[in-house]
Amino acid sequence: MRYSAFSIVKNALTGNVSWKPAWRQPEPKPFYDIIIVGGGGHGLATAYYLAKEFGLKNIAVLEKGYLGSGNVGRNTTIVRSNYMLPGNEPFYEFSMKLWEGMERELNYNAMLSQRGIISLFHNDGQRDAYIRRGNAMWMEGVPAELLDRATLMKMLPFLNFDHARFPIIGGLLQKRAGTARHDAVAWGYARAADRFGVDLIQNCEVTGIRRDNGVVTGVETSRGFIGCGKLGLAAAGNTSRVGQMADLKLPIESHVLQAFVTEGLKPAINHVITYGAGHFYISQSDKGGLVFGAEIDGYNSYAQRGNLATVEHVMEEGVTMIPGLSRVRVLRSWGGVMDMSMDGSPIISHTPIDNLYLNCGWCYGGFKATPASGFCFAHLIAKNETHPVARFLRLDRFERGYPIDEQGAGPQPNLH
Amino acid sequence: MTAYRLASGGLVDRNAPLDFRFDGRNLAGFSGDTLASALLASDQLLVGRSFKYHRPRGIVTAGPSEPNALVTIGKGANSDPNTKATVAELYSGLDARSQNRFPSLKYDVGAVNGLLSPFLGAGFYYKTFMWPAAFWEKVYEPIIRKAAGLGRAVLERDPQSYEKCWAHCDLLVVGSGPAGLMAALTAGRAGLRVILADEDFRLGGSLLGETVRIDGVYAPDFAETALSELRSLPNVTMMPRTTVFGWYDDNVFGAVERVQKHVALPQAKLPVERLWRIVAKRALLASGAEERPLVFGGNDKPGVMMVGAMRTYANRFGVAAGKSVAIFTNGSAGYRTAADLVAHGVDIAAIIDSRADVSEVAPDGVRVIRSASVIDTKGRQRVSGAVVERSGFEQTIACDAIGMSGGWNPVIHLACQRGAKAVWSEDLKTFLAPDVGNGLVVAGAAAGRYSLAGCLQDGADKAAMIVADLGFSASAHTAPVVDGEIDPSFTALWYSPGAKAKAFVDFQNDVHVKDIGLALREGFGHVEHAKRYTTNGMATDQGKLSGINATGLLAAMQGISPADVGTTTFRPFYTPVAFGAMAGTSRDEHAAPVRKSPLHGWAQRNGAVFVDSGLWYRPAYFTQHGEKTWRESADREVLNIRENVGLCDVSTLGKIEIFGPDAAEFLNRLYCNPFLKLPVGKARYGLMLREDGMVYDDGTTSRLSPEHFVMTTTTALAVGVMSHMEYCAQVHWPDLKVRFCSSTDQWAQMAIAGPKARLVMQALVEDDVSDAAFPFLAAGIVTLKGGVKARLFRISFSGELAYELAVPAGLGDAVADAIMEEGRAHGICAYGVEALNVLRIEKGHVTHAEFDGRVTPDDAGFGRMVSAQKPDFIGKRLSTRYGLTAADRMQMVGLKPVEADQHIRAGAHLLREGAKPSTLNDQGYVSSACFSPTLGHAIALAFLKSGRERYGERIVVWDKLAGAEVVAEVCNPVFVDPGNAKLNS
Amino acid sequence: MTRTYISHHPLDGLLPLEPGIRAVDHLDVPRAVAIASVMAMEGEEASVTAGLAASGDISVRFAGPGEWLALSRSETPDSLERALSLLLAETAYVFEQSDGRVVFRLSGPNVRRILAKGIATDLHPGSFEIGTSSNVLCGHIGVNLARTGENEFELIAMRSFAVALFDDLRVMGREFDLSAGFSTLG
Amino acid sequence: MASLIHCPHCGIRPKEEFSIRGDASLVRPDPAASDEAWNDYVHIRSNPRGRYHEHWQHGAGCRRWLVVERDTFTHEVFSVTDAASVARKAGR
Repeated sequence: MRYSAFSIVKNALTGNVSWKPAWRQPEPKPFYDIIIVGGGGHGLATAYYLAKEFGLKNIAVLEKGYLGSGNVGRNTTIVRSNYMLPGNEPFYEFSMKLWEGMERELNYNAMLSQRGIISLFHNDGQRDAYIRRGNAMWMEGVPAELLDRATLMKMLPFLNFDHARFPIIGGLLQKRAGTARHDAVAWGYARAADRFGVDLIQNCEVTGIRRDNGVVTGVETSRGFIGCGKLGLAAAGNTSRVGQMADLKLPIESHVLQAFVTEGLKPAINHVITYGAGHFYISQSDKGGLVFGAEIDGYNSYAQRGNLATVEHVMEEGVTMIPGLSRVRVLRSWGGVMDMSMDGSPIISHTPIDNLYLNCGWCYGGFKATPASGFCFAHLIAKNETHPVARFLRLDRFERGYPIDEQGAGPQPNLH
Repeated sequence: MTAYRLASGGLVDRNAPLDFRFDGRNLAGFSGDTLASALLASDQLLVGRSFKYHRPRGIVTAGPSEPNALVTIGKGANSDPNTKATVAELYSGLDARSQNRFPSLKYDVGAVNGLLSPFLGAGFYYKTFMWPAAFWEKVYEPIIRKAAGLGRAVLERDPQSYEKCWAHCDLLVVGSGPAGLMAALTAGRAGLRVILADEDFRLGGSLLGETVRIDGVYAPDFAETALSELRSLPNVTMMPRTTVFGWYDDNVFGAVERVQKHVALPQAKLPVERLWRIVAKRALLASGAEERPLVFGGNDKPGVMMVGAMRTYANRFGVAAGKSVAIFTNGSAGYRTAADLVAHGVDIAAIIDSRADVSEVAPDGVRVIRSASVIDTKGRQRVSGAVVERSGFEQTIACDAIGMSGGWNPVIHLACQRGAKAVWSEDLKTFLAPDVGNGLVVAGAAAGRYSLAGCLQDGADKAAMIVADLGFSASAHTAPVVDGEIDPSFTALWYSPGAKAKAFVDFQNDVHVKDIGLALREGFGHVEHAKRYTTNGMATDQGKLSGINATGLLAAMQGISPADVGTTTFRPFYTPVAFGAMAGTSRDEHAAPVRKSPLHGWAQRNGAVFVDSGLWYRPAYFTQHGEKTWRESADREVLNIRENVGLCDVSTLGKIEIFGPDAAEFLNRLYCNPFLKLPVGKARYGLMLREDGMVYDDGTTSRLSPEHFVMTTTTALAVGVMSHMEYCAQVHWPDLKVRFCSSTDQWAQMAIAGPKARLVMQALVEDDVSDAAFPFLAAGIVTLKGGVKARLFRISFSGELAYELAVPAGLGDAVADAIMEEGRAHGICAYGVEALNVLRIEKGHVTHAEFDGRVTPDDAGFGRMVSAQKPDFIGKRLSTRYGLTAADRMQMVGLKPVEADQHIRAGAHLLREGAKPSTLNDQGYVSSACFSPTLGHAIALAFLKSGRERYGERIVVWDKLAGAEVVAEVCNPVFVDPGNAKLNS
Repeated sequence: MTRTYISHHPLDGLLPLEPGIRAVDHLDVPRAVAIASVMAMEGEEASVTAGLAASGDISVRFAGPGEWLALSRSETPDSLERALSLLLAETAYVFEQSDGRVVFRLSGPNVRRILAKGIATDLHPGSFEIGTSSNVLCGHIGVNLARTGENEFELIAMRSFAVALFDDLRVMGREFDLSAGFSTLG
Repeated sequence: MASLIHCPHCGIRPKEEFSIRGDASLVRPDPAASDEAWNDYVHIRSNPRGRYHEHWQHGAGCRRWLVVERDTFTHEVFSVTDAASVARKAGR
């Protein structure tokens, strides 16, 4: 059923009883040409593009829980392409462009809202780094603007200009950045993939990867063995566990990142704003909740919950950046398990096993990458060759000495 | 009039009237009221508007699960939006305003959404607003955003203060109702350190609204007796107004104490809220049970209320919810409330019972309609009747309030915050907390023990177990005897069929039964999908009332057990917590501690303008008379140092003392260049790599004796380097005999640089500091004239003849003053980090602007420093990776504009002349840039692909952000004194 | 020319030179305490512990395994360093830190409640006995904390943090009208 | 674990006093070890869901590096040991 204003009116007048399921609930078939492990945003997008862009059929997505139950359903919904390094920026800009056409393509409103991201800086060194980054964006054709303090005082008068421990001296603005309704992205891709015949199989946990003569022949699952011609892993925080089933050696640690939402408030903050003297960032959703977060908790964890010290630290930074947040009440905190890579950048790559493909290392920034991740991973699986914008995101870049280290923090995941 | 204050009764102090305002109206209540009870007593039934349809809403509960009665309390920067009137303690002068309405609560234009509701069903927005593309952000989204949210955040600086505190106890009891009180008493009497926390301003929990007798006394009096005993125990701490919002690892609980939220004028010396981190050996969750709403047509009108809330308002606050009350129940609770209301003189219009077999006895003369349900309610902004259906026959019962009771849900939120899944109990028709280990034990109604006697007993028993577990002994006790209790049973009723109006599940978010059905129909039947698709349970009450009914409905609609549907995930916070409380005193200038150099005072006296540098403040430049810009000051300072001499505070650089017979070996492994044979009395520049071969930090290290070195680090990485060294020593090489001690704070360290530096130094120092006696890279202990021992180093960041002098920090000010005095004749000036930065760029010296974590020693021109001989050092092996040695790596070069008056900015990128800007064509970037007063034009350090082969090439410095393109010549990065003549003079 | 250099305390100008009104809870700041870091050589931890214990009027604070701060109110920085170097020759490295550290003494009936606003460690007398010392975090600032009496604690902070810690302690103590002044004992 | 660590030298302390550096089961290879061994040491992580050894430094306390043995899913801590003593036992 195609969604439109007409379909809404028509259904409303007939009691809304004719809406059809957004996707089928198929039983797994014995064999698929391609299986994608992980029914989150990236896995669903991969399946969609495999079918839509590369015309492939007989595809399944296996999800151990419900669709979108991983990080696509618990993030801070930010979409941006303001990266500095040539290994990243073209990829994220490709993603940004896909975002801009995604909703009509999927016939699903994911409420992409290009309200702009402002990254604040607080000293000359940070300013220089942001200038470098802004110019790197322009090199890729991505508009960026440097805002001075006076401009910020007009645009964001609620920031702490008078009593800041670390004064705000300016900011880098990417106007096309913004937010999207995270669950809807997963649902939109799921529905669109389903319409192309992709089997979305929920409650189907992969427990083993069967190999024969060095190639993958299928997966053991909680719903039995399912054979496949090619296998793509898009398991985010569980990448290491799934990878281990194929003896992959991975540069990944799983870390917990907390995020928060406040009670619903009348709109007051129109941009995504990031704090340069810490990791805090905030935006306001279309429902009115202020959505915010900061750094990872710092230790390896598979628990989707965080610690109080980090919660306090995040809110200290919040009040320091925007003093008027002091009386805003925080409704809920949650934790997602991040697949932190050793350089803070993602991996879309071949593996040592010919028909096994890997998509991981999204750290705390996987949401914005969803469309490009799916597209490039589909490209890799379908054509067995890397998409040009993802050509640096190789698994072997670490041993070859080509890290993509935006933070310059080195091979220690909790510093990225 | 509907609701009113009863003539007598309740725990409010009728001798202490309090004035307050609601939407500009002056009203009055009593001390002991909540805002909700006072509003109700003033017959203010309409208190808010719902989120989506702007429906008129009234008070539903008497506690923290309230979905409707949200108001903004306070004015301007003191306003608290979305405050639940049901937990807001009334105080004189309280000023409350309703929310989400325009122009007024009574006439709200947003209510038109209700008419459009068929089009605005669950998830409607995902299906539309996509055409035309530009319309979402320009038209649709602004409309949606305008409708967003409930209260308004003013985003002004909060004038009040907050703080944080730690507490430790053997047993934390959460909740001071019957179970909690008995637990605290049992543990307190046994000598445990007990904390009893309750979100209410008055301790006693449900006992405060009870009418039964316990051990022969009225329940509230029983509570008071227990509380006074607890108050007399020195090992028991009582924490009223304290909400335990989170259970974290290792039995640490987060709690917020509302210290001064109930006063009009807070005292300055106390915070308004205080965050507690409670470290509890054990905890007992006695949070009681929440009454479950019934889902029936028209169940959201003002005047429809939980029967338990009606009972609380009557018994505890002396307020009747209506004059003629209809009660819709599926269990005994409705009868208990009916009895209490009748005792208070309230008329019961009818009891509508969904069950056929009923053992409860209604009060005399009250009509009971069995096997019946309410299918609609009459009235607009207050309820005027209930439409009751029984066996296909409808009748309207006139009433001015409807009490509803759908049974009980134990409040298990905290117990399920750490991953435990709630377990369905078929017996109790509700979800219970599973066993979550002995750190947290659930007791009383929170554990499904609904009878008062059961709660009292359970609290005492479970505390006694904990007492014994912790090695204390509990004294024997007999359980209190309860008179007149009723059996708290009910029959689950997820949905009252035949609704003739919307039957709401989530009141605040306007989710009704059909929305849940639609979600299921569209494939969003998983409880998490249903929540996310319909927004059920996502409002400020986080589904405290709606969650269980959504689960029940999803189960009923699919013909499965609620056990197979489960609940959504419980996460902190149990109730919302203000940013302010979580931030405590760490805000504004106190967001991070300030570190002050021992020369801070000296710098201030000399006109310094400071800049923050990590936690430190450092002088950026020193203003002299007539200077209007930082450039004027910095240029003067630079020229003066090149020509005369200057003094700079370098105390903030990290200093680490290294002791031990293996100190030299340790440094040799730590640095990429050799240190084993550094002679005593010598300093050496050292480059420290990360294990991946990239530069980590640099600095000089001096050997003061065979087994004693002192290392300097950059200001930024002082803490990190120390930690890295400890890691290497303790984890990699525990066999090395070496000890470290940070001495950053011990020394006031000063750089004295410039051609006349020696003249100044010699005037102060007894020892010979001539080039022969104290050449470049000399290091040692000297004596200042007057007898002070100091450390002296012949090192230079500026490229000039320079010394660094370190004296005990307390003497720093005095020594710096003396240097300025001795230097006056030689034209000395104080200089700051701006001048220092220019001086080092002129000399081609690097900082973290160059060493940004992606740079190898060779990239920065230090390739030859890296020892090929040493068998091992941190970073050696991975330095040889292909990518780190590739010929096209970016290498550090100098840049000077071809036209001398042109400006270069750090962060600009580099392009070949004529090349089109693109990521592929990007040749590198400018890491540092300045105007060189020495040379009279701009200079820059940059990283350029294969840069060292490209000296003399013209390159475009591309700064699109500034709209600037400058042609520059690539050159050697050392602009001043490449032969080091000045350095060695 | 021979010069005399006058030493400054980091709280000079923030605290009155003359003692003012002393509340029941008081923050006392001695102007000069001789302090040295003592680091045991490999295998000498026990003998250093014993040596320090026998040293008479030198107070010893635990900093880490084999590492201590030694304090003296009677010795000068130089004499303390000399005394320790003699006492611990061949068993420990001694580094004089008197200018690098600042001592704060808190006393009064509410000190535990004041310290609980910054320090996570359980200071119940049963858990943190008189004579106990340890490095802890007070708010965001690292200090060495010692219990010197039932209701008396000493905090030793790095000099650069002294003003920040002083500000924090004042805020922590305002509920109890904490007074503060330089030590009258020196 | 995420709230409190029982430091073997200082007692029970809050997380805020510590910094964390990752997998403690990795041992820095011999200088002569293979490229693969070195790459594995610096870049490859077993990242188990379950029992795990992790390096924590008690930076605001005794400044010792500790090996915290814990569960990455339940956050239960099994042991906390001084890293140098672990290293010595392992013959480093």
